[in-house]
Amino acid sequence: MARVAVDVVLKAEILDPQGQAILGALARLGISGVSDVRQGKHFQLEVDGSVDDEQLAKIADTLLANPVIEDFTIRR
Amino acid sequence: MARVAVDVVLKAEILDPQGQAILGALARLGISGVSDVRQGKHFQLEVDGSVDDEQLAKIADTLLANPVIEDFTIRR
Amino acid sequence: MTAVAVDTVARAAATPEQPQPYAELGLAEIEYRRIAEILGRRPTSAELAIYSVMWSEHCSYKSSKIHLRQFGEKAPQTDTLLVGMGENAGVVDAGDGWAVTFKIESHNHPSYVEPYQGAATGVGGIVRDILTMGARPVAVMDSLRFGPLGLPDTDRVLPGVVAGVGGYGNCLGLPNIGGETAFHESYLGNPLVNALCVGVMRTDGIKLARADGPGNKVVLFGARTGGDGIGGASVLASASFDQEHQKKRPSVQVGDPFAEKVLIECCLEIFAADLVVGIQDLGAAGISCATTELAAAGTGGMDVELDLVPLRDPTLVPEEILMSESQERMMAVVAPDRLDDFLNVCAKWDVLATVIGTVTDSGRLRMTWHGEQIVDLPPRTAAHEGPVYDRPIERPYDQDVFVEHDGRTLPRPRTGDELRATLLRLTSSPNLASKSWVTDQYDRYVQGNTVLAAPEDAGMIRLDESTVRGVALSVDGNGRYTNLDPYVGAQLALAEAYRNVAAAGARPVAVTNCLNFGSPEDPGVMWQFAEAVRGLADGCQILRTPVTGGNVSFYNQTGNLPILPTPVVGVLGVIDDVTRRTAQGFRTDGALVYLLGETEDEFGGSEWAYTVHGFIGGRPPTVDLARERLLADVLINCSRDGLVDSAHDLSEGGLAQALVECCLRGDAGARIVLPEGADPFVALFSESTARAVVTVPRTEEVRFTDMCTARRMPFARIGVVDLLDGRLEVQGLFSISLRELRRASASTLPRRFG
Amino acid sequence: MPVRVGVVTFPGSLDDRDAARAVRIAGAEAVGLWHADPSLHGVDAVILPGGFSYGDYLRCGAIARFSPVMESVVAAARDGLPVLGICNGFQVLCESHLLPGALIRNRVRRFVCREQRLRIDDVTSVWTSAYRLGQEITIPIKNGEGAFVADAATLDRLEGEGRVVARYVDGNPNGSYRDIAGIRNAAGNVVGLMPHPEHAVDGLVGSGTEGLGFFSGILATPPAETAA
Ligand SMILES: Nc1ncnc2c1ncn2[C@@H]1O[C@H](COP(=O)(O)OP(=O)(O)O)[C@@H](O)[C@H]1O
Ligand SMILES: [Mg+2]
Repeated sequence: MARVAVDVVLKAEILDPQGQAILGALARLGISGVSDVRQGKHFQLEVDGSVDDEQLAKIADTLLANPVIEDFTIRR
Repeated sequence: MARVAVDVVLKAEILDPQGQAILGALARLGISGVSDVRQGKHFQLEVDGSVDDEQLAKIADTLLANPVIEDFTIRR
Repeated sequence: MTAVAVDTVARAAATPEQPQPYAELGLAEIEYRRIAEILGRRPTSAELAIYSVMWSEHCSYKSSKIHLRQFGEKAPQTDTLLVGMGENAGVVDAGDGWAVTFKIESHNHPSYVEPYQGAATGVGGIVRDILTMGARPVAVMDSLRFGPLGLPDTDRVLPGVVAGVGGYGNCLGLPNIGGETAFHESYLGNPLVNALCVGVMRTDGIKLARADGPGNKVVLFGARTGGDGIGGASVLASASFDQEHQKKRPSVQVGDPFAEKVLIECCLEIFAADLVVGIQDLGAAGISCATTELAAAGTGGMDVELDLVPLRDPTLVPEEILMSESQERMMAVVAPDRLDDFLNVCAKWDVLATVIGTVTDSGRLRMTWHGEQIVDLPPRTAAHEGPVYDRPIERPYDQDVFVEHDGRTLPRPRTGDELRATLLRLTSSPNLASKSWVTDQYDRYVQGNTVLAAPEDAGMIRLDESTVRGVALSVDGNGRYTNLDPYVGAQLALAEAYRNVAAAGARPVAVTNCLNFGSPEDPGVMWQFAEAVRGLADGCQILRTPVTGGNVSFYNQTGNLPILPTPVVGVLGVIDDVTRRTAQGFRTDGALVYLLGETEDEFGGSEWAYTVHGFIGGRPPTVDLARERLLADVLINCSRDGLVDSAHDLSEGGLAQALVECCLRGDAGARIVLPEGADPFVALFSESTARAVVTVPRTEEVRFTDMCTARRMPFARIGVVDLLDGRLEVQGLFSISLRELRRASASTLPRRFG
Repeated sequence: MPVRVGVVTFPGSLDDRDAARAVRIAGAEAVGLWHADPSLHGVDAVILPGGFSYGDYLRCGAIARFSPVMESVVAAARDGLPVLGICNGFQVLCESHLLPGALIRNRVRRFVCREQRLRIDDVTSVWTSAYRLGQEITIPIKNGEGAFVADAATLDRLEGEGRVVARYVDGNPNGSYRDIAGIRNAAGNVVGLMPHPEHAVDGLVGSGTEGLGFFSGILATPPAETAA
């Protein structure tokens, strides 16, 4: 068993209202020094040896991310 | 400017319906080998030099995560 | 990126031969030449961007315009219409100084690409249209069509669309008070997502989209402009700029309902303080549309400094800014002495507002980019004087065959057991089954004025806490009927929505419509379209309910296969006292069940033929609009005089389905005796129009029957409510427990979607 | 002098007008409070209404917690001011740590709007004092993130101290642990409730009138006592 992390983020050109809201909240909290925030999803999968990179990419592409608006990265 | 990633996941004892739904969908797609899925949030922050580790931890602890139900990890 | 000079007016005049990508932008050569003729030179690429979006089918209605004129020409005279067609939405007088505005619009294609965001931004767009009229948006409805239940693509599209409609509307705080959810193969690659919004204002608060008064300021406010929905513009950008600029622009728009909620509150405060001269929402064609339309409708000129537009993506070029469909933006014309107050309200709501231009009397829309002139055109030519086509029309050669194949020979259920099984089969069919899996995702309570909502025949809202006046709305359409006869099909949609509104006790007064069709370049589709428009216009004339606005959606097809022609009609009714509304459920023990109207053997396009035999053919049910008016009068009277304690119109699935819905809604049993000599199958399942089921308290029976007799409304007593019996019994034929009925009706969608 | 109940409006609040109306129908005076204004204007109680404050982006109630008005509400609540958080207001109260636990996405992963049956399990709080112990009522529920969760020790403590004010009966709509629909703080002045009593107060709009008790309860409690 291994743990794999998949991060899914909105493509750069897609509006991210959540990230913008967090940025606004940081400003109200008086925290400066953060110039941008983007919010995405983070998945933790427990996989056995049978799941190879290709299969992981397929899982990410079809289930975890919506390729129309999101990109993903996989970390073993 | 540096990019910092913050991953937020539900504590193990809190039910994660979204992770469970993905697990179910994997089974329906005939993909075996994944024994557990948890869904969390992934944040990407653009920070300047003034934001140190302590400040990042504060941002994560007070805003990005709700420590009552969530844990976070910070990756510079 | 290497710096490349923008295409200025001077440069355009100096380089008449420079090739331009008009075809890629969807303009015909003749259209391109006309633009050059109007301008007396080739357009700049920014001007080309403006004309290409404004002259698109979507914005210019170039294929539909000559047909849609009938809505105006045949419009019945009424004194309730305050603003007719042509504005962002029509406005109706609701009495006591109240005005109501409503409109329906499609977001079909985006909802196929990205169901959640497509549907969400569809709701967002129509809400801004209503807001633009000066009204507080008070409710939404949604008319949805999908491919067959059970196919993987429907599994992808339906939950996303429903979540998107709910996600956006719920967050705006708009109750969803009704709609439709229907299924047919032809919508598999092309779902229909039509969203309706209704708004309320005082009659003296109506706002129009006009840029009047030279010297007044043009203010862009709301979200920043990003690269959303500008597939077309990147063609331009790549043609006029170096390769490196060619990056992929998102074709998907993402909605920010919170931004829109704040924008609504901000606008309402601005309206209340009377701070704008004119206002326009930014929808398709974004800034191109807002600037040309505002200027064209007002004093006639406008100067804009395009580089002042606040951007989300600083690399956007002028053409992209002009075409961007970024959501949650508005444009206002503000007198200089009101500007500070205007900006202060925006600041209070944290809404970004930027003065980007000035109204002039030059008769020209002029735009600069970093000081250089990039646009100089007569705004009317872009906004109102686009091309108009009289597309070829041809009745499909197989239409007759299709109609003659009338399904008379389809085996019909005869015995009690067969009829019982048929009823359960229909009740559990995707089209007739309970839609609560859908509607339970919609907030119907918010704003505290919802009097009726799904699954009632019509949604009804009180206009405001301070009055008992209200409006009722229903949206309906039936692609199967329309396919068999587009003229009649459009009238059937109208008749059903009209009947639904009357069943709730409201007087129908106005119509909006969304015409969903295949390609206008297909003469067969164009015939369907022309017939449907003619039918709807004629129908509205007879029912005295003018069309106040609407939307045309063409090119709904997968490959060469068009969707069923689907005109969706929304009818708005007014009611003086919402406490007198009539609901659908049986609720009084011993109340007498009456059927109003007459039943013929009519199964063309019926739910029975489609669900049981997979068959669509024959003639749709006959429409008799005079009879519909009579029925509506009777129903409204019954509500006003307290003669009935429930009413439900009959439509798809006929009497049987209506009875099921009345029983389930009221959690009440009923004993039904079909009229003497009637064929039970026809009595139960025929889809004859102009009918309704009402329940009459015994104390009112004489008054009720006298009233029907006096008005020559056919009626038949068909049974009695047995509140605690827990069964729907059709005497001599069958009986079904409410539990079994509920299971049949309620489990269809959850079984598929969880 | 009538009891004055403040109703907070955050950007994105939706049920503030309904809550104010419910307060008026119950016979009290409703006072609008604005998120950016730290003053509570001398009110006798505060309601944090339903809606999507700040779009409910990030987590429901997470951003509203940091508004100026909430600083005052938190301080006053610790001094005994009655505070009722409905739906989004409940989420704000949890995020502000005035109440334990948290509200997460519904187990069905959908927004759920329906009429819901509840049992009142505590009538000692000022907000539930108009009900009988064990009384069952039906009022609307509508939320996407309404599942109440907490660790087992917290749940045991809440139950042990009788701090569960209402529970779902006839079906749990969102997967809340132990069917919890609402809880109170130890002192009983702060209550968080997921369903919407303000949509069940007048019989014409919304659903029935069984939610009215949440607003009339506060009237029965003398202001002196609530301020104590
Ligand atoms: N997508 C939807 N959104 C909102 N309400 C819906 C939707 N689909 C169906 N409904 C509601 O469900 C009920 C039943 O729908 P339908 O059978 O089409 O009614 P009718 O035949 O009276 O027009 C109606 O109250 C309708 O408004
Ligand atoms: Mg219908």
